[in-house]
Amino acid sequence: MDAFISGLSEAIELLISFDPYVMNIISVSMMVSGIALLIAAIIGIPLGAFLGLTNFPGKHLVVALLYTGMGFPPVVIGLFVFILFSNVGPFGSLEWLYTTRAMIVAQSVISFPLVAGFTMTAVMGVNQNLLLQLKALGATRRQILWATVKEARLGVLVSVIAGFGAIISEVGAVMMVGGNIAGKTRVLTTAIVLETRQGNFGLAMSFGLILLTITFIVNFIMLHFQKRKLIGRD
Amino acid sequence: MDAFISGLSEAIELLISFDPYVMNIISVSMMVSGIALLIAAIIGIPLGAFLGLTNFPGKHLVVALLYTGMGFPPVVIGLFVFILFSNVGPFGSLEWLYTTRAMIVAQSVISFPLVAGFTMTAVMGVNQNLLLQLKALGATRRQILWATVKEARLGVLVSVIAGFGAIISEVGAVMMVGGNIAGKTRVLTTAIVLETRQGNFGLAMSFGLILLTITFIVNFIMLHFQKRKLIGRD
Amino acid sequence: SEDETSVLTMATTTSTEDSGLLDELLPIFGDETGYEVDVITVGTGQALEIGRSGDADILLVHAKELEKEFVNDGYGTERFPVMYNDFVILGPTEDPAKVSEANDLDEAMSLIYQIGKEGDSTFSSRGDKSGTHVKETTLWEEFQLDIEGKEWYDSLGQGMGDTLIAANEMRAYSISDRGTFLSMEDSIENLQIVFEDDDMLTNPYGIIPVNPDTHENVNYEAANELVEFFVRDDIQQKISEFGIEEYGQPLFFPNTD
Amino acid sequence: MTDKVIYNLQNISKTYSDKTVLDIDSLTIRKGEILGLVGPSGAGKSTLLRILNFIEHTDSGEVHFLGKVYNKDSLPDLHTRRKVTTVFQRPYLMTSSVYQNIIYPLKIRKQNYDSQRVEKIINKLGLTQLKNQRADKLSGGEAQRVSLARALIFNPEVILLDEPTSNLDPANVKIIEDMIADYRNEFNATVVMVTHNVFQAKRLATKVSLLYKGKIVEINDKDEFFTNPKHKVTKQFLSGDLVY
Amino acid sequence: MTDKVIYNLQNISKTYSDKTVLDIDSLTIRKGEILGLVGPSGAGKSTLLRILNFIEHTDSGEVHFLGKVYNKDSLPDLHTRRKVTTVFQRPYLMTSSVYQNIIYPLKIRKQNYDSQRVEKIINKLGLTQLKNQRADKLSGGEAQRVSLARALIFNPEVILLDEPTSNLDPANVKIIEDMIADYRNEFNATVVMVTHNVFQAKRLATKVSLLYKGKIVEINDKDEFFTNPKHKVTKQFLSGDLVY
Ligand SMILES: Nc1ncnc2c1ncn2[C@@H]1O[C@H](COP(=O)(O)OP(=O)(O)OP(=O)(O)O)[C@@H](O)[C@H]1O
Ligand SMILES: Nc1ncnc2c1ncn2[C@@H]1O[C@H](COP(=O)(O)OP(=O)(O)OP(=O)(O)O)[C@@H](O)[C@H]1O
Ligand SMILES: [Mg+2]
Ligand SMILES: [Mg+2]
Repeated sequence: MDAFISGLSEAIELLISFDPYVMNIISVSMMVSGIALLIAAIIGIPLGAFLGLTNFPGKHLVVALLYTGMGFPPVVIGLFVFILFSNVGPFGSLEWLYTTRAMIVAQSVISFPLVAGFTMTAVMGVNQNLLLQLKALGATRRQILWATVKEARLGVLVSVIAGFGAIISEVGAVMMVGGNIAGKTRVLTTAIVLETRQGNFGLAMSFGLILLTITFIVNFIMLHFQKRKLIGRD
Repeated sequence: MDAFISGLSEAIELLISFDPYVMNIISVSMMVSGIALLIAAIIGIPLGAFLGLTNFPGKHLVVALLYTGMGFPPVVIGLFVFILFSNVGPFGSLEWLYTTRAMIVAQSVISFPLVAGFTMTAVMGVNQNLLLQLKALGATRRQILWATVKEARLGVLVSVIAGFGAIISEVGAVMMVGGNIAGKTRVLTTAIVLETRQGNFGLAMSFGLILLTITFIVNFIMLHFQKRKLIGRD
Repeated sequence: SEDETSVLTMATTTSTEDSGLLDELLPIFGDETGYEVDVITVGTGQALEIGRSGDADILLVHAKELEKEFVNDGYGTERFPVMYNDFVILGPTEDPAKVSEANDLDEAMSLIYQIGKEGDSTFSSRGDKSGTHVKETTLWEEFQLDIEGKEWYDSLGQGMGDTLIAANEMRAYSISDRGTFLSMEDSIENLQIVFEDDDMLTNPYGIIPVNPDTHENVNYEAANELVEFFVRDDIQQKISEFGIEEYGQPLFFPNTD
Repeated sequence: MTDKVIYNLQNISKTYSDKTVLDIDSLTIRKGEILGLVGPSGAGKSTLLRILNFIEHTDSGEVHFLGKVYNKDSLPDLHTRRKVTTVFQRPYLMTSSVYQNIIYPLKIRKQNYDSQRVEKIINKLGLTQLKNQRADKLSGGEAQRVSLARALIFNPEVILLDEPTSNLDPANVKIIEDMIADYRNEFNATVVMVTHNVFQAKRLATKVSLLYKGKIVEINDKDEFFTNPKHKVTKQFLSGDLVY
Repeated sequence: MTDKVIYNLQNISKTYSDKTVLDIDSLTIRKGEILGLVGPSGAGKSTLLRILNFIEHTDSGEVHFLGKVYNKDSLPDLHTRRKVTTVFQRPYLMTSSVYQNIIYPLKIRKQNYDSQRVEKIINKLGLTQLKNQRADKLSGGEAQRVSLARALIFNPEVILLDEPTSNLDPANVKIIEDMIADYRNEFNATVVMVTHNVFQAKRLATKVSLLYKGKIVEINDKDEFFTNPKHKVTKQFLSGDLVY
């Protein structure tokens, strides 16, 4: 249990001292996960909403595939991205491997099915009369999509939260394609693994706590906009 | 690209040859994730539904915490469980560390917030009139919970799928508390990491493909029961 | 921002990185030459694979046979010996197999084998085809002990640090490089060295620049400078002193192979 | 008609975000009454029914129900609450079959039930053909009839009806009015019915009350209410001149 | 009244899982008509409106609309579809303010609009007080009025009304009937109105049609329909004896 206590005090110390090493790790984490999430959301939300609203033969299969994407092992995605961007891979000439760019690519791929899948579920849960109503009012496909996403906003928001949670806490893929290079591609999770491996459980815990604090604050801010909806069951 | 092709053919070969090493890894994976998911669902679904239906001061905070749990780094949970069950930890005498039991504990903790959080979201998305209707018909709290879960069943199912996806593909925590012992606690993801570390990218890919195939089949079966709902937007 | 040629990517194994040696030496190299070294820490096999695909400029690993093969296949220009440390055999503090009383390595390994067979203890192997694991496998073979499929033989498939943590928890026997053991000694209180100092237990580290003829993108110039840096007398001196302050003994020895 | 008091409301008020939608000084409902509740749109009629069914808290005041007192902090126990039910203005049917929806109240009461009686109610309401259909795909009037069947099935002592025939054609309206009257006579049940149809109130109610801006403006025996309205607002309402 | 044909339906049918709910040989609706659509619950009235609004595919047959032909594989383009709208039996209001709901059709048309006219409609329907309230918390009648305002706001050529006054009190009913009549007169718009209220059909419609079990049993000028019904079923319906 000591590890928790010492981890906690170490975490607080690290944070208030603005240790540049720690600050760099935090900022790389936020930057990589933030951009990746943005990419995943920009593609995933419209696509998920579209799938939620449309029927076509084989939809069942597409849905199962999308949900399977949620269980796509991040390490496999990491490996995949690694091979793509490796020197001998098709995109080797970009020299993105062991940079934050490759990490962003991997994390976008990881979070995308989560965002799209949960958005789809949320949209499917919206009252079916909305669709008829929107059509009757003369909305275009795009306007229907947007209005439905707005109605399902809590679910869509949670899809983004889930995507964020998955990538900010992910370690295998970023380790593989980022290389955990100190000062460049080291993020909170890879730092946790590094410290754990070296037996520094206290420091590992403190990085974990920092990570959780960040996630909590981000969630809290995101949910704030949904406060009314959240407690609106009156 | 070669790695993909060779990975695919290797995967098929491994599967059809019923290689006992591979079969053991698959069965440990399924057993651990299956039991963990069951535990998470039994606690998470009722709790999530309860939170979705009830208003209380500070609910906003509890919700943010739950969603933060979705982004709880698995390695930190692994570390946590490790410390609990280590020789010097409070449950050390159980000798669960480096057995599938510790893995089940860790995976239950990882999947629990996902199941509870998405169930909560799904239940909150149900038409608010349902609650009034159920009360007016004389349903008890428990009956209201159950009826609401039934109405939100697609969302609840997806919460279970999300939980399954998260733990079947997770590697950090099971590695840490299970130890990746060949024939005992080695699962698909830890096997992937092992092969990757050894530079056997093809074999790693093939384990990845096996994992995805399993996830896909499981999802497909689960979704089958929801087929009507899924394509029912007519 | 930064010039591409000023960055050098080195792939190495966890045991090297975790010892902290690189953190001490690489900044000096950076100050002297202006090169910045990105260290990628992976398994031995993966390090060699990264070298084969030209994703690293230089490798620092410890698997002599594999390294030679790497050079022979044309992926590396040459293997330069840098340093060595040694392996130690670890066991639980109560040492149920009485390995510490063994007279030679053969007897030590046999005692571990015996106690495992009796079901009174286990052995934690890295099981990841790393330098350490390859060495361990050679030893079992050398003394004709067949560990294939044995219940007491746990093949972990993990890094050195993780393997030691597991052995510590399971009160198992294991083999480790001295550096990793010393650096983790404080957090693995159940383990102690039960056998050491044998010629067969040396662990040589080599450094290999990736062949620019195979991968033209590699930073061969910088790689060569790093090689020259590592074999320089003052740096070899630093290697031999590294760890004395903290552990009372050196973790690595300068090497002329 | 017996004199037994079922409901007695005292100084009830209900406010939604600063807007007081209900403010009732006093209201008594007796056993066996059919109270017709009329009033313009937004007057608070549905809100009052929610309070009578104990599915919404009041902000202040007391509800005496079957001799016990409840206020904003206390609700009746399950057993008592199960004596009342509502047919909502927009009924919510669960995504199971029509039949499953109708017997739901019996199922949750773990009650042995007379399946012949169930069939009879289903039959009377013209739902026999729809029994095995999914309930969430029904037409407006079908949904309303299922909702009524679901309410009558478990013999509640008090039935609250929120415009139960608003989506129905004349023939169905007649059937339902007859069923309500019969049910009340057979079980000496108490009925509160919101309706916009003054004729319906005339046909069915024993007492009528006008709710206006959250207040009970007038309550009286049916005949008195229609032939001899006391209040100015009632007169306006009956002549169709009362707008909000 | 002009003679211009707006709708002409030929051999339309619609089946839900083996159950044919609509089967219309022929139906013509002309510009400026107010067609009252009556019929028992479940007859297919709402389904017909969905087809007239092109928000549901037919299974067979042709819909001629403004001179073009559409069938189960073809729907009008956006521009044409935007000439029609429906006020649904159970209106769906989005979780924004009442005002936002009402101007939504204008916003999605990216149309400059006369905000005075918006205010006028809101005013007439007695929604001024509710303008900034959340639309998903409205009472039944309030929701119905918002839905009507939202439909009238963008001057559709064809308005389909599905029991638009079912949840309203007499005074409101009158206001809305007047608005519908005025709107039709001002814009020479075409109106199809489902109603269970025979009096309402009498007051408002120019033509009346009886839908029964998915078929159009009779369609005629209002006066003829009520005073001189041709079909046996129509007679039964008008006397209140027609049950499914
Ligand atoms: N949850 C809520 N939040 C805010 N306002 C509400 C809520 N519920 C109802 N109201 C408002 O309270 C007033 C009364 O509503 P209620 O549903 O009781 O009216 P009603 O008399 O049933 O009207 P109608 O005949 O139109 O159904 C309305 O103005 C409505 O907008
Ligand atoms: N999506 C659907 N799936 C299956 N059956 C449906 C569906 N929609 C409507 N129906 C059925 O089609 C029939 C006609 O429905 P419709 O809503 O058109 O009736 P209606 O004439 O409007 O009745 P009401 O006056 O009760 O609203 C009903 O029996 C209904 O149960
Ligand atoms: Mg109401
Ligand atoms: Mg209808």
